[in-house]
Amino acid sequence: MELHLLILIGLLLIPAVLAAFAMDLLRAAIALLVASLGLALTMFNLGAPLAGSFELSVGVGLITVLFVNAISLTRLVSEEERLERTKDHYRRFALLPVLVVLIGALMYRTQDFWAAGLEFVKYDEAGTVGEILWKSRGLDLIGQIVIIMVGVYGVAILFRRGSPNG
Amino acid sequence: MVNIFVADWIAVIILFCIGLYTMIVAKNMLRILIGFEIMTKGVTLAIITAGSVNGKIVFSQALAITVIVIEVVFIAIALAIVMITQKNKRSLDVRKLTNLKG
Amino acid sequence: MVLAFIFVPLVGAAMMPIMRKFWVKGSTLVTIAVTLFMLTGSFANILREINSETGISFQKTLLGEKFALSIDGLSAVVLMTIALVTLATIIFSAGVPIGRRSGFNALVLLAVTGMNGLAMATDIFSMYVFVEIVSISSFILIVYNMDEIGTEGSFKYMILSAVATVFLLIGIAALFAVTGDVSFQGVAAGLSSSAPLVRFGLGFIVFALALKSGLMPFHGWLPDAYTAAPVSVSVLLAGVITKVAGVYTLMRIIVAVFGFSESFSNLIMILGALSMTLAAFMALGQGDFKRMLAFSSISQIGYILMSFATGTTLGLIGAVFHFFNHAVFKSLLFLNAGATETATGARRLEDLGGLAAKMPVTGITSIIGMLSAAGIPPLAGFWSKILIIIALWGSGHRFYAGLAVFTSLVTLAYLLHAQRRAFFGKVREGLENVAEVSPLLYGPAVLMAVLAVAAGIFYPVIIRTLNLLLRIHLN
Amino acid sequence: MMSQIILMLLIIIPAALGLSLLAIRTRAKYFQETLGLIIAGYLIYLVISIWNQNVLVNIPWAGFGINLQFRFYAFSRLIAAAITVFTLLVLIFSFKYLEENPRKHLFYALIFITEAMALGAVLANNLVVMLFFWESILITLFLMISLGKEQKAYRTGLKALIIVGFSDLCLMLGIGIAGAQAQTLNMSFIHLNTAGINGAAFVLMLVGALAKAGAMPFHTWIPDAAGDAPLPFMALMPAAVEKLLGIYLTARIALDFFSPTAGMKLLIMTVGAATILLAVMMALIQKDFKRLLSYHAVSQVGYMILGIGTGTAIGVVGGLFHLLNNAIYKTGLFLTAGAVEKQTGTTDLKRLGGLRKRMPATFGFFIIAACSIAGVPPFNGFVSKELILEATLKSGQAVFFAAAALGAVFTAASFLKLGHAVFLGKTPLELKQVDEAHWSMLLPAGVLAGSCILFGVWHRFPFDYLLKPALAFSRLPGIGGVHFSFGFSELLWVTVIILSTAFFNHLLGVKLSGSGLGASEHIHQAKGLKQLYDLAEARFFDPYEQGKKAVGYLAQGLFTVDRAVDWFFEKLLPWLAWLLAATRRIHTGLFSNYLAWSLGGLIFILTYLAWFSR
Repeated sequence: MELHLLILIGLLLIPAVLAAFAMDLLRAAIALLVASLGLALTMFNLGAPLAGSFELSVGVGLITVLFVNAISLTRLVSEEERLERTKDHYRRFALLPVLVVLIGALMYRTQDFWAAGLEFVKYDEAGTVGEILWKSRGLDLIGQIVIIMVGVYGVAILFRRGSPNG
Repeated sequence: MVNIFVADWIAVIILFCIGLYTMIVAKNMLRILIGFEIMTKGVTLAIITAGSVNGKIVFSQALAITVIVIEVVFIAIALAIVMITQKNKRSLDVRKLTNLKG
Repeated sequence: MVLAFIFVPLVGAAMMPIMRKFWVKGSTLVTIAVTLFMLTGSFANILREINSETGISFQKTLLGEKFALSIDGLSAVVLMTIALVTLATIIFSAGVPIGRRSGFNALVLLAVTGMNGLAMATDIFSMYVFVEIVSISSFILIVYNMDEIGTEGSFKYMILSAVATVFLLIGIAALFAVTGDVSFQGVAAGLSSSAPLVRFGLGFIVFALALKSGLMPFHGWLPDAYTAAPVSVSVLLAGVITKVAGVYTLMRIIVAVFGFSESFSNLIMILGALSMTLAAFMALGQGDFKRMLAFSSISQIGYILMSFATGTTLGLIGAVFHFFNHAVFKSLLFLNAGATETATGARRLEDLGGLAAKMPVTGITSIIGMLSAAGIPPLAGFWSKILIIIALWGSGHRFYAGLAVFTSLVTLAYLLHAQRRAFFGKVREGLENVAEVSPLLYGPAVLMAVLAVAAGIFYPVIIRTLNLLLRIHLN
Repeated sequence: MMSQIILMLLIIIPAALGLSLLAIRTRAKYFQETLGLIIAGYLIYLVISIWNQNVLVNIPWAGFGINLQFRFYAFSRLIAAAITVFTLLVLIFSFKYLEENPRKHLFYALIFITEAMALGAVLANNLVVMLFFWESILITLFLMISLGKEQKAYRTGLKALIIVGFSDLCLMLGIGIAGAQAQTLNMSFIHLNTAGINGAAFVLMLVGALAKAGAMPFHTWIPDAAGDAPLPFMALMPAAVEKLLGIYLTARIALDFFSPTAGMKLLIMTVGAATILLAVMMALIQKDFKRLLSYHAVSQVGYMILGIGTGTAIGVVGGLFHLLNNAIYKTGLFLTAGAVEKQTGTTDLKRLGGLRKRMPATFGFFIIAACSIAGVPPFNGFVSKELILEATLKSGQAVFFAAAALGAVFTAASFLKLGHAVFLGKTPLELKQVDEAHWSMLLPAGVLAGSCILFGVWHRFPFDYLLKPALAFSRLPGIGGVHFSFGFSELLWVTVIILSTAFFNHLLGVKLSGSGLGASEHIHQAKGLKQLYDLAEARFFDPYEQGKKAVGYLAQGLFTVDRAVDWFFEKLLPWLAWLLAATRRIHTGLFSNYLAWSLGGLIFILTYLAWFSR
């Protein structure tokens, strides 16, 4: 097994675990950023540079900005709540054995599948991502436009000024 | 023999489990969203892996890009709803979201 | 024509910010115009589907491969239902105070865009995209009043449906990995059912769509979301959104991609029977009008999916007929719940009473809705329910048929109970000054009640139409 | 072609009239009454105008074998004619009776809708079409009961709705099975045996039919409705229309659709005998005119079921004749009760008495109808009861003969008591000013009383022109040979014994208690029986406590059978409430809870697909 593969997977999984279990939300957000980085690198490794760079800009950039904003906007008011939170912090590990057992059972059940391995197929596609998006995934483009409209309207509505019923 | 795709699929499964686990045990609404983010990472990876397994990597990139756009919009709206909750209840604890029950 | 179903509401939604600047009242008129256009368009579609001689009239778009959309009989029925319920919602919402009405209309139109796209989509990934559009707009609509329960219901819905969409995507990815395509035909052609990835894919997709449609172990979000939503939104949500995003999508994916298999049928039967029976009992114990209706929705979804899972001609017709009927009578009941809530300010059944005397139109329409929901002849609900029962019996699921009969008794019980608490008996103290709501609020309810009665009386026409519409799915 | 249109008009006209009466609210005096009278009379004319034809209508409808099929033949024409006639009579009666009722237009409308649905159910030749009309009657039933006195009537209506609704669901299920087994829904072509799953269909359909007729244990709403519902409803529905429909379907099921085995016949006969005895025992001790009659309405059904259950020509002819006779004299009795109630304002036997002089015509009609139900020769009730007794005797089941004879004794005794208490004896002070009822109320009762004599003395006419052609479908041997003659056979002596027992019992009762009302008190208070009666009567207070105190298994049995349905509901409700509370508790509102359920569901789905599929 190649070393860089392990490193990439590790770069994806370890920050993810950190993001899940980190005490501080800000640290969790940063860990998520690192996981996004790992994902982007894995994508490059799989031969998907465009999606990788998109993930890099959006996942690493935009989403982290949104999260850090939200965290900093909400953490100021909840001082006593933070005390409370530290108090039962370790309760989140309570169900961990269940998780491990479930993953184990899943792996065990599907071991034949994993052992068989998957064949690597050579790329034989014509065209670039842009061409494909435009030519055969036009509906997805419209969908993206619609969903961005939903997002814009939604943010405009949810942060509207004045009374909710005004 | 464990090759790159198998490793990726296993990573997807582990990411899913971590994400779900976080969404179940977390008390802070933001951490639930982080759990969702972890799952989305897994999904994006799964699509790309699927594409490279059957040789349609370019096609799968187109799909992945759409997924990432939708994910961003989702997170933006979700964070807006979280902020409204914060404004209404001065708290982000999901255990306090129990007005509707029974 | 096909593209119009996506672009007309989209353009309507895009016009809303402009309308807000120049002509605020016009935004509702524009929305109604868009809905009416869709209604006539879907009628035209149905007529064409009936008259098409081949029986296979996949109607491709002009732009061919680029926008892979099509309308067949099933989509035509769904499109009509969407237009109908949206019309009722918009007219109703014009009568209640809503902050920034143009924005509300825009979001409704965007949700409608998503639903229309879903009804016409021909590949599983587009389905995912449209499901997300519908879901995200409905989160915003639920939290529209920005009150405490609104955020709560919306958050629960949001997170559970996020889980659902993630699982839908992983299912799609698994199918994509095996077949190398995401269009219905491509996936169906490349499917070899023995591959473990396909089984996992099926499992994940069924899970995701069961979660979206609120079947029994996955139903936690549904009553909360329905209860928390503003009155006009809950009509849309209960009438079409969950049905289209969950039930219809599941039906379409099974019909177009997987086909019926023994194990799948049994699985859906178990889940459907579970939700049908348990949700009916839970509805029996509810004190909140809207919450009771929400549990009733879960129960009815159980009926639809069980009928569908028989995989027979009659079962499919019963499922689609009940789909339509349920949209009609459930939106009617939610309209009534909204009207009583607007008029009295109370939503718990024990705070209501004797409203039939004070609000005659609402009282009568709600009786029609309840009787249709309970399956009393000659209303529409009776026919679809008896079709379902016959289909279940005929396909050998006799235990489930008995269960369905039993549940219809429980349904009658809880609906009568609610009806009696809210509308019959003596007028409750404090409600003496309640008056009938404005025509904008009861108009849609009257429309829906007329539809429920008409569909019951002209049942033979409808069932023959459905038979013609669905013939390409029937073997 | 014309006759087919007439057949459709028979259903369409009353339905349209009913619906338009619902819509029209005119102040014009007697407008609705006149219109109703004309239409009701016209319907009778329509039936007679196609009397001798066999009409078949078959309109393609919903597909899947569900067509609008109607059939007018000897049996359905008999029942249809009876329905139209009784509707007219009750309508005439209710003009005066409901004069001051603010909701009378609703009642008229419902009467006509009921008539339309009843005619549809009788004439239908397709099981699903029949079910459609059959179930619609349920709604009008509920609404008509609810028109009575405020809250209690609503509760009774709901009870009737649930009980009858349950039996209708059984019928629906039975029809589903029968249709699937016979591969057709056309009622002309369904002929099944009763083996295996067919047996279930038979029993389920029978439950539906018998419950409509009011047999045990589905009768409990009828006595309650007697107290709460408007009286014309009682005279129309439980006394006439529902019996006609229920026995019509029972006869079709037992004689046409299925060929029941001996065991099944025994089951039907047991239901019949139990209905006769238990209901008549309850009737004997009632202290209310209408309530007493309503228990008899249940009890008399038992004779018809018993007659049909024998499966012999004599029994079936007797049962059907009893159906007609019962509709005649029971409606007549209810109408006299209505006249008494209208004039005196009460139906409580304790407050009535001595009306013989005040209301002579009513008294006369009562005497004729009561003699008829008690089986006094030569009235019609005597003829049909004799036939049924003969059939049970010939079937070799002495138990059923004994039950029928005992039932006859109690019937006669209870009507001696009733007549004594209402019309004889001393007149209470407040009844001194009572006048005879209005002629429009007396006319229907008079017509019915006249028919009692007519059908008794000239029983050959209904035998030859109504019953024997009607029963041609059953293919029973010896239908044509059934005849009856007044003569000194041993069965006449049975009747003499029955009547004299009842009479001496009555004398004994009067002597013991000193009044006509108390004539049944010695039975009521008899050792062992008293507890039975107390239990059965005490259901309004607390059924379980009474049940616990019950002495002896018999008492328990009677009580449980009488109130089985009620008991079921009352016992079930706390459990249900507990269950509902529990389900509400597990919906804590915690979102992680819901997510965990969902994941449990996911694991179930995956496990199912991975391990159990294919």
